[in-house]
Parts: sequence; structure tokens; C-alpha cells
Amino acid sequence: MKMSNEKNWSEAEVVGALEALIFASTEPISSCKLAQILEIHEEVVKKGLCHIKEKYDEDVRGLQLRKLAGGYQISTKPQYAPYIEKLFITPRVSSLSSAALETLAIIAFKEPITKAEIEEIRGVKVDSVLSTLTERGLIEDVGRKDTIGRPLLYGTTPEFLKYFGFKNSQELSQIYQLSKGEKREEQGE
Amino acid sequence: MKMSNEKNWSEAEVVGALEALIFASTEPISSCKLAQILEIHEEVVKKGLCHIKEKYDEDVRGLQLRKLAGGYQISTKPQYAPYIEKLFITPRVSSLSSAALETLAIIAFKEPITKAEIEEIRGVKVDSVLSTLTERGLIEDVGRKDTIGRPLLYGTTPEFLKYFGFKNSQELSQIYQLSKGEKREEQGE
Amino acid sequence: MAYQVKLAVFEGPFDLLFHLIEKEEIDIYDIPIAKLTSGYLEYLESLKELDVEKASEFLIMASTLIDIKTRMLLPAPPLNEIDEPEEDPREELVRRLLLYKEFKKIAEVLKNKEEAENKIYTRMAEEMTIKVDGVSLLDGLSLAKLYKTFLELMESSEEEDETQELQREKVSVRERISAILHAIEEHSQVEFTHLFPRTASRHLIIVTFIGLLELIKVGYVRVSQDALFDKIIISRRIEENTELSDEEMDWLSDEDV
Repeated sequence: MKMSNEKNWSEAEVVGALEALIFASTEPISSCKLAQILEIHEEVVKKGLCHIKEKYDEDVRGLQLRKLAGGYQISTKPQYAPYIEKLFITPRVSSLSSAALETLAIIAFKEPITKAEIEEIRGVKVDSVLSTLTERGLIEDVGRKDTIGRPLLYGTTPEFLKYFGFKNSQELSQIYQLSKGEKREEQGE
Repeated sequence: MKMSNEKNWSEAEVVGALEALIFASTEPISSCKLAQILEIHEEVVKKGLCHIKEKYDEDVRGLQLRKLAGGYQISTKPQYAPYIEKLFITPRVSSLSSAALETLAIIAFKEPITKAEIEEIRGVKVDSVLSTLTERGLIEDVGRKDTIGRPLLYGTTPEFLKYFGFKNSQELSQIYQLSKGEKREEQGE
Repeated sequence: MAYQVKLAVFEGPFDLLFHLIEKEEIDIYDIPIAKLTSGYLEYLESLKELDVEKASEFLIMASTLIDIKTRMLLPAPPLNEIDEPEEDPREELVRRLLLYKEFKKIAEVLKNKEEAENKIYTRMAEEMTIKVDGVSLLDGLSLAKLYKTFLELMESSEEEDETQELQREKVSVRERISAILHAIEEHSQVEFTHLFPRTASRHLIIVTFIGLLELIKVGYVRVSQDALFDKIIISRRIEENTELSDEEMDWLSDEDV
């Protein structure tokens, strides 16, 4: 590696290397990891990312730089979806059913949680929903509860944040706070 | 779709849509196909591609627009390869397990073949090996067999064949067919 | 099934309750339990067919509602010593309804996020895995080695075949049915164990057994055993109509195993 020393990096080189790395990584990549690979300060990385984001936000670009699941990812801008869809013969994975969404909502905010606890809230059996969600990699078992029968505990995966486009888990918890806030208002009426 | 008519496309929109399409396409995509999807003239597509290429060739960019195998593809600039390799250091060390090698060998010379047929030869279950090989892009399903349950048939991918320098899967299975013929002759059958 | 069609609209008993609450413009903090219960039961009754699993979920709620209704009709018991105020029988139901509603709302948010996300495309993961994981996994693998691996496997699996049953792949249910019929024809009956040669492969055993089951099913043969653990005898059941027609054979041996 030629440029192993921080001082040798020009700002343009940083931007180019960042863009190449984020592009090559199919998973969102954190600024920390980027800094580590390029052996530069995370601050320099963040500055470079801002620069890329600005350039991408120009109208003529079809791509955008997004913060997703705690990392950065390059993706297409939503307005081009109709054309990209034409590229693929089969549509992307089907959307989740409302049963799946309800179950996910509960797991996301109550994790780790057992099947019985989810069923108590939803009032219906959730066996098949849980297996669908596990298959799609949105939830996983995260251990066992120390109660009779030591039931499995479920939690969401990093894929969950990505699937719904959450920047990080903070953004997710804000949703919960919001929905609770609304509830309090209702009660106050 | 708002912009279904050629006249409605601004040059900037064309550039954006082209970039999004080339980015999202898994294969190199031809200017003809791009024109078809966007319902614009191929000349307009080519002009847009030139524009993208110019922008990408600026120093600060980590990406390049390449023409290859009859299509266009976005890839990283070669000078960033050392960093991208660092990104993939972990997956690179792993090589094929013997289970994967055996399964791959069977599929390569006996394709199209069902899971049950592979299991019969190997004498063990191959579900997880098959899914790993599929994930890695070495095998794919190539149809269904006309028997009970219409099981999936597996074959090798073009990537696999390319690695061994074969044009198509027939060439591989012919090797086995030929050697079988020889063997029979030897045995005097 | 009317039941399923209608229930498909509701995610569960809570969903149905919310529907009724909204329809009747009920104040969730002061639920007229009798009215809600009758609405709920009326709905359940309108369902003709009952899918047991789903129905049980809705029926549990029905019994909860009836229970609450009953407790509300009973005169309040005298206050106990600690002077604890009596809990409203509806309290637990309201608590669960609100909890469910909370998550239903979040589910809606997730749905919107999902829709927005479906419009955004990232680079396909496979592309990189092919380049990095897949083909680099092949690094160093020669065609010769791949072929040698294959031949070794074929050899070992063929050896197995020879010790068990030659041409095992060619044995079909149809052939075994013929063989069974032939054996019965010749000796008027045949012992169950004789259908399976000592060296029979698992494949042959399975195919033969399926053939036998088919013959039993269509009533061509009868199986008898005088005492427990005694010989199992297979004999022809139908005297007339000695030959199976080709169509019957086709149907019996539907597919090779």
C-alpha cells in the first residue's frame, strides 16, 4: 500500500477512496470502519462523507448516500424506482403482511421477548409469523428466558434496521416515543 | 410513471435515471436496453453516458463507468483496490469445504441434478451446502424435474463455468459422458 | 368459507374489538361491555364455517368478554379491610386493548417505511459475493481435481450399488407391482418377507412396499396374518379380472420412486 500514512492523503483522494469503499461494500459500512481501513481519523472520514453526500444530492445524480443501520450506503434515488423495476423480471421480495408487521413492531420494542408474550399482546398464535420473519432474517433467537420451560427469546437483527431504512436504533426508538406521546395526549382528553 | 414520454425528459433526468439503472443492474447493461427502459432514443442515452463518464473521470471520484461485454457497468477505480481488498479480507481466507467441493463436483458433471440425486451419491444431506453454493453464485436452480414433487434441478452458474474456461455446461457433462463410454469399452460391455 | 374470508380482514380478536369500538363510537375508557359483547358474539355467529385454530383465538376473547359482563352484573363485594378500591372488571381488557393499539400504530409506521424503502435499490449483494466469495473460493481448484473428486464419489456410490442391487435406478413401482402379481400368480400366495430379497437395497424395499400398498388399496390383494408375529401372507383378492389393464398399471405406479 502506497498511502499508508495519513499525511499523504489529499482531500480528493479521501473522497475517492470513501466512495469506492462504500460502493464496494454491499452492506452499510460505518465511519469507524472506513477510518480504520484508510488509516485516517474518523473526523476526516465524516468530512469526506459530507462532501460525497452534497455531490450526490445534486439533481443530475441518480444515486444517494444514505445513513442506514449505523453505516453508510450508496443506493438509487427513490424517483427512479419505476425504471429499475423494469430491469428485473421478478419483483423484489414481497412486502410483509400486517400480521408480520404487528409482530415485528412488538419484538422491536419489547425485545428480548418470548413467543407467549407476543401472543399475549396480539391475541393470536404467532408460530408461522415468527418462522417467516426468521427466514427473512428480520428476527433471530437471542437466548432463552429463565422461566419454566426456558422458552426462546426473540430479537430483531441488524437486517431489520436496513429493511425499514432506519439510520440507527435511536431513530427506531423515536417512533416508539412518538406513538406513546400520542397515546398520552389521547388519555389527557 | 410520470415521464413516459420522451419529450418530458430533461437532460439531467436522463443522466440521473441512467446512473440509477446502471448502478442497480447486476449485469452490464447495453445502451439499447437503457433506451428501451427509459423510452428514449439510444442517441440520447449515449450522450447521457458520456456525461456520466466525464463526471466519473474527475479525480475526486472513486467510481468509473466502464463499457464491457456489450454493456455499461459502474465499478471502482483500480487505484482503490488495496483498500477494497482490506474490506473483504475475512471472506477471502475461506476456501471450499470438502462437502462443498464434492457437491460442486457432482453438480458440475451431472447437471441438471436434483438434491435427492446428489444426496444419493454423497450419502448425506446437502441442504446447507446447496444454499451456500447458491449464495456464493457457484450453482443455481435451472428448472424442475418432471417427477413426484417436481423437485428443483441444480446446475452450475456462468461464473463457475467462466472460472474453468468453459462456454457452457454441456462441455463439462460431456467429459463424464465420454469417459463413461471409454470405461464401458474397456470393460468390454 | 365465509368465516375465513371475513376473518382475513381482522388480525385477531383485538382487531375485531377495535373495529366494533370504532363502528359503535365507543369510548374505550368506559366500554359498554354488554353492547360490545353482543356485537362481538353476533359477529362470531355470522360466521358459518369454523377454522378451529383461528376460531379458538376469537372464542377465548368471547369468553373473556362474557366473564367481564358477568362480573359487572354481580353486586360489588363489601370492601375489604385495607379498603382497597375494587378494580373495574374492564380494566385488564382496556389495558390490553391499548397496548395492542400502540403496536398496531407502530406496525403502520413500519409499513410506510417499508414502502419507501422498496423504492430504493442498492447494489445487488450477489455481484460482490460472486467476485469475492464465489470465484475466489475456487482459487487454486483445478478442473482435474474437481473431476477426480467427482469420479471418486461416483465410484464409491456405484460400489455400494453393486453389493446391494444392480441397476437400482431402473426399478420402478410398476415393475415391483408386476413382480408381486407374478409371485402371487405362480404360488397363489406369497409370504411378505419373500417380496424383499435379503440383498434388497433400501430403494428396492421402498419401491416394493409402495407397490404392495397400492395393490392393497385398490383391493387386488389381501394381507393376512394368523397370529401376532406370524408370517404375513399376501394373496389375490379378486378372482375374476386376473390381469391389470395398462391404464390401471399406469395409474397404480403413477410415478417412479
